[in-house]
Amino acid sequence: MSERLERGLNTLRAQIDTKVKSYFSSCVHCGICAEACLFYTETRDPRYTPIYKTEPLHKVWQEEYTFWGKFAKKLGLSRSLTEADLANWEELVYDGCSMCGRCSMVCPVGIDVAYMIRKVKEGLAASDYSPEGLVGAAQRAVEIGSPMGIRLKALQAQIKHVEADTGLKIPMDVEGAEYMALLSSMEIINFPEYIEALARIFKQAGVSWTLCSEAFEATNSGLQIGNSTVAAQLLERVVAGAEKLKVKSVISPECGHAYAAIRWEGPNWIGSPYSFKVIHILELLDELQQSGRLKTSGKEAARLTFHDPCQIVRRGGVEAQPRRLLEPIAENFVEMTDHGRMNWCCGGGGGVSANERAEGLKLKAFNRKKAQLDELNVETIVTACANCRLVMEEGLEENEMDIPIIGLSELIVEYLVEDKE
Amino acid sequence: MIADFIDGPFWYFSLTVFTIGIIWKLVTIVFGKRKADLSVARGSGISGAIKTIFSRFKADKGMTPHIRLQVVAGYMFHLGLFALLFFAAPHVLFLEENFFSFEGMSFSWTPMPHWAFIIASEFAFLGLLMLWLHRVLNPVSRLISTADDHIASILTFVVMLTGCLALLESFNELRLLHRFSVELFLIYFPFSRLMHAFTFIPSRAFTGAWFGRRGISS
Amino acid sequence: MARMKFYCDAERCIECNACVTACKNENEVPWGVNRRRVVTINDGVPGERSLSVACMHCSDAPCATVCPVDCFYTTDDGVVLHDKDICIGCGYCFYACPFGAPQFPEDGAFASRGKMDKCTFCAGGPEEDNSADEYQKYGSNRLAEGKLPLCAEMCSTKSLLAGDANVVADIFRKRVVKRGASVLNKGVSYQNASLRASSVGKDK
Amino acid sequence: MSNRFMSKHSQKFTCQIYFFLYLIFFLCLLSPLNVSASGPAASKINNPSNDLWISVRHNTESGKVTSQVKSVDSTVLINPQADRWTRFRMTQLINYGLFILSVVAVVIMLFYLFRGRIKLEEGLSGIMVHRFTDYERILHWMLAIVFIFLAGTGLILLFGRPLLIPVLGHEFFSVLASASKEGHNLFGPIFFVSLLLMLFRFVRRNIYAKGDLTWLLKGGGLIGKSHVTGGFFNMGEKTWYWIVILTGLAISVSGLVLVLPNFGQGRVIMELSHVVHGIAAIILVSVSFGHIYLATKGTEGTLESMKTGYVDIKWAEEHHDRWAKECHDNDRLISAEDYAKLQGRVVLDQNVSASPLMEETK
Repeated sequence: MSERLERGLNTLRAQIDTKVKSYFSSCVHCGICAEACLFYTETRDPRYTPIYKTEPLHKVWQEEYTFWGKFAKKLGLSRSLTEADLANWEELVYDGCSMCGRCSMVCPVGIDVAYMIRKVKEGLAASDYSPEGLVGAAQRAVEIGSPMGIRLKALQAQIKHVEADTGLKIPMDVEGAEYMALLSSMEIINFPEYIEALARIFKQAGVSWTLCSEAFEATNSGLQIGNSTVAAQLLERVVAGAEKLKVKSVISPECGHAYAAIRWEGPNWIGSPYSFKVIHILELLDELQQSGRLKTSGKEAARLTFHDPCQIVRRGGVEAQPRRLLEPIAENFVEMTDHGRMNWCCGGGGGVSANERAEGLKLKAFNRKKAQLDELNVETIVTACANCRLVMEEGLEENEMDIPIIGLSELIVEYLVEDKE
Repeated sequence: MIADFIDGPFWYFSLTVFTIGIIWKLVTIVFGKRKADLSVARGSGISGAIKTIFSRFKADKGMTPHIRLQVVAGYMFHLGLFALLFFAAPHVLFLEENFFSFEGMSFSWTPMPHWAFIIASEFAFLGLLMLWLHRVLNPVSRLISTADDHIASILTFVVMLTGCLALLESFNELRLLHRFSVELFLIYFPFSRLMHAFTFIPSRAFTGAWFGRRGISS
Repeated sequence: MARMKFYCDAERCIECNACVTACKNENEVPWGVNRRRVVTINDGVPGERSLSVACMHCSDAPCATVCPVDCFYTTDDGVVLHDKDICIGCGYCFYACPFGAPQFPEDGAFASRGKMDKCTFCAGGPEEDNSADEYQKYGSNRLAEGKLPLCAEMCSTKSLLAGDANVVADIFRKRVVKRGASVLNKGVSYQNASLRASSVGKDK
Repeated sequence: MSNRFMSKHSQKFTCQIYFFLYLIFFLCLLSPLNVSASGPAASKINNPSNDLWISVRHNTESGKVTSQVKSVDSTVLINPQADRWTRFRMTQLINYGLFILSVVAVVIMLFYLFRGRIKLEEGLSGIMVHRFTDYERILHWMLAIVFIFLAGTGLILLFGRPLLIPVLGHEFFSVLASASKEGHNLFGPIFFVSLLLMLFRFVRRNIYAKGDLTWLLKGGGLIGKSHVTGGFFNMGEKTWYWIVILTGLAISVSGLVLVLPNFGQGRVIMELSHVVHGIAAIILVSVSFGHIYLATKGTEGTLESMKTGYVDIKWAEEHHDRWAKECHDNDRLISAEDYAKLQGRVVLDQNVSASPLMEETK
């Protein structure tokens, strides 16, 4: 057995905890999770069945922890994992899964399939079976500090523009500020409006905030590729930055997996709780609105819907906030058929969008979202994840659908009541 | 001679294997090592766990149209089987004699009337047949099913079939056949997917707790 | 070789149902099973007739013909018996018998017919004579003890006769000879009022 | 003149009609199930008690019959049907049944020997069309499995005495028979349910349409090489469907009458139900031989439709040309590669072997 495969198997072995044991001994292979997975429903290819994507881990579990598995292994009857299998599953796991976790919501025996696919990714990544796109992104993130290779200069340039537009100072490295905002590189490059939105809202609400020159990048390629050490390494920077500036809390931006990484996974990677709070921008805006510090006037007339980013809503728990925020500013807001915790993924999550090889499959999977939109015929889509936003823009363009997509914060800013001085 | 073996030693052997197997599996799962989640919880894990243990009995509304067959057949089979197992007159008698009788006094409960017994078994058979055929014919479940799944289904079917063949309760050979198949079933149980009958509770609890901490109703 | 037969003399049967009771008592038959029954025609009307019916122990028994597991056998005394260890309670004998002799203990729905039970001419079953096992399955075995079926022994009017066909036939022949006249030309008999009424008009 | 000729002609015609009516009437009298065969025989010497017994014998007595024993039919002194039923079962059902089944089996064997497997003229193309949904296939196989089980147990009960007892002996056979009876009774209702589901699911596609007749005239392509036309289902399949439904319903209903003795139905009803049950079962079983042969060994590429739900387009063109045309028109054709994907097979142009799991399932 090659050393590469060895590495993969060892990592997979290390991944098996009691949850995995319980899950695998509960699975009756009913195939219900397939119907919850947009990669299956759009391709009808059974190999995209969620639980099937965990097969490498299942195989290891079988040989290590089950009677028949050990038995067969002793007699040399069982066929252990090969590199071919790993290569095969690389395609299934990285291209054919956006980690949206919809399968975990429907499993009758309560298996958290996404949780296990995440573990499979660890194994594949350890044995270097991961798409170039993600590997490159991870390297850039480690070396340059951002998966898209954005350096501080680029950010500063964007900030200049924003300051010019708004006439507001964007605080940078302000020690003792209450909040430290993070950005995703996509926002820096594609949607600087987000920075503007933050500036104006916080100015209005009188929130003391800052950016950090050493830790402005929120995204975490380590999570996407499934390598906890890289993930931890990237997260350390955020923690260091936050502790250096002695901020009370860190604001996770409009980016799905960043929230998962910083809010939920982070402490477990670095092995200790934070000294600061982590709050999602929507949570913060909601708090401000509840406390009356964020006032809006007027309503958006356009018929609009909200696309729930999987990592923020289904697996992040920020479900009520966006709706509360939209309520005062959206005149005719409509929900998709499956919304909230059961919403369908855009198709580009979990690193799929960073993986050129998956382009075709991603667009195919987008048909699910397209179908949802078609039955609503909305004029605007609001969302809270830069990645979802990009992926959907791409998909809509591909299908010649002309529906503008806007981040929730930006929408709020449009109706923000600002007292001019 | 073979009869004595099936009624005597083999029965106790299978019962021991079954009991120890189940307990061992559950202990390793429930008391096994689990890393504590260091992130700040938004909601309570316990309540989430409890909630999910029950919430997963109902299929999600959006999903139901796509999985109607599995849901309907699944419920038919499981409910039918439980009714048979615990409320069929011969079974109640058997349980009373073998498990709930301590010196002198014995404990038992009212069995189903014969017709209910029959209807329950009709449902169980219908459901199990449908589920197994779905497993074989549906590309998804055909792909993901392992030998274990098929053995488990067929073994369960055999147990039920021999049971219904012995329905006249007058031929010892048929009773022994039923009992023997049950014993095989018991021995196979802890080493197979049949364990889901027990492990579905911890599985749901784990997932429920995970979502509960994050303030998500799953 | 003797050939056992029942004969019930309808001119004598007074529907006292003693035979039914005797049978139930002697053989401890389960509930819902009636090995013997008394049937009355035109009850209360002049000319009424009663008849005690059970298994006729046919010489060529249709029940034995149709039985899918072939559990019937005829003893040397010409008594038709069946083996409950072989019977599967399918009910075919019940369809085949013109007299409705085969009975099934029915405990509820879905053909939960137990094993068939019928009159054994008080001759038990294939088990060893008068063994507990035989009694529990088929009731008493009086024939082995040299006694006739209790129903016939009990009959107060000697209307129900049991025994060797030749003997029974002789007894009945004598009776007919005695009262036969009474039936044909309006002689004295307990029912000739009705007969006179019906036959007078015809003769004229 | 011509006029008179006409009337003569018509008279002759009416006579023929009457003759036929009489014939039918007599046939009814002769049929084994006919109840009122012969009336009470008139006795020379007037003997009321004699008349009484004659009328009792034929269940035609005027007076009412009573008994202290209250149970089904306890007041029926003599049931003349019983004898007829016995004769039917022993001399007709068993003998003719055995004969018919063996003849059908032999005929099919001979057909296979001489005609051989019906190959597709152009062979399989690998291009597939979707034909049956999962649900439809599940229904089919459920009905099939239950039917085979019921047929087996039923035939054991019917032919066991002449065929099996000599081999197995009374004790063992009675164990087998008891198991068969209980199994038969328990699976009967399942057959009924799946039959009803089958009826509702497929009835629309099985209504005879024009074009079916030509299929019949061409002998369904079994005889000769002539090309036959057919829609989604061709004439033969439709006929099989209706045989299944009709005989199946007859079997189910009569079976329920027999299996539920506790609704006070008398012996006569049960005997009649048994007759219906037997005849219908023999028909269904013997025809099913043909269906099973044709669907598996008999014709190339047919079994696929019930295994995976897809059929080869060439197969469709040869057996269901009109349906095949539809598929072409609404381009429902699926390339071999996509088909492999749909079946969860790794498409081989990726340089990876099959997964461990897929080998296990093979």
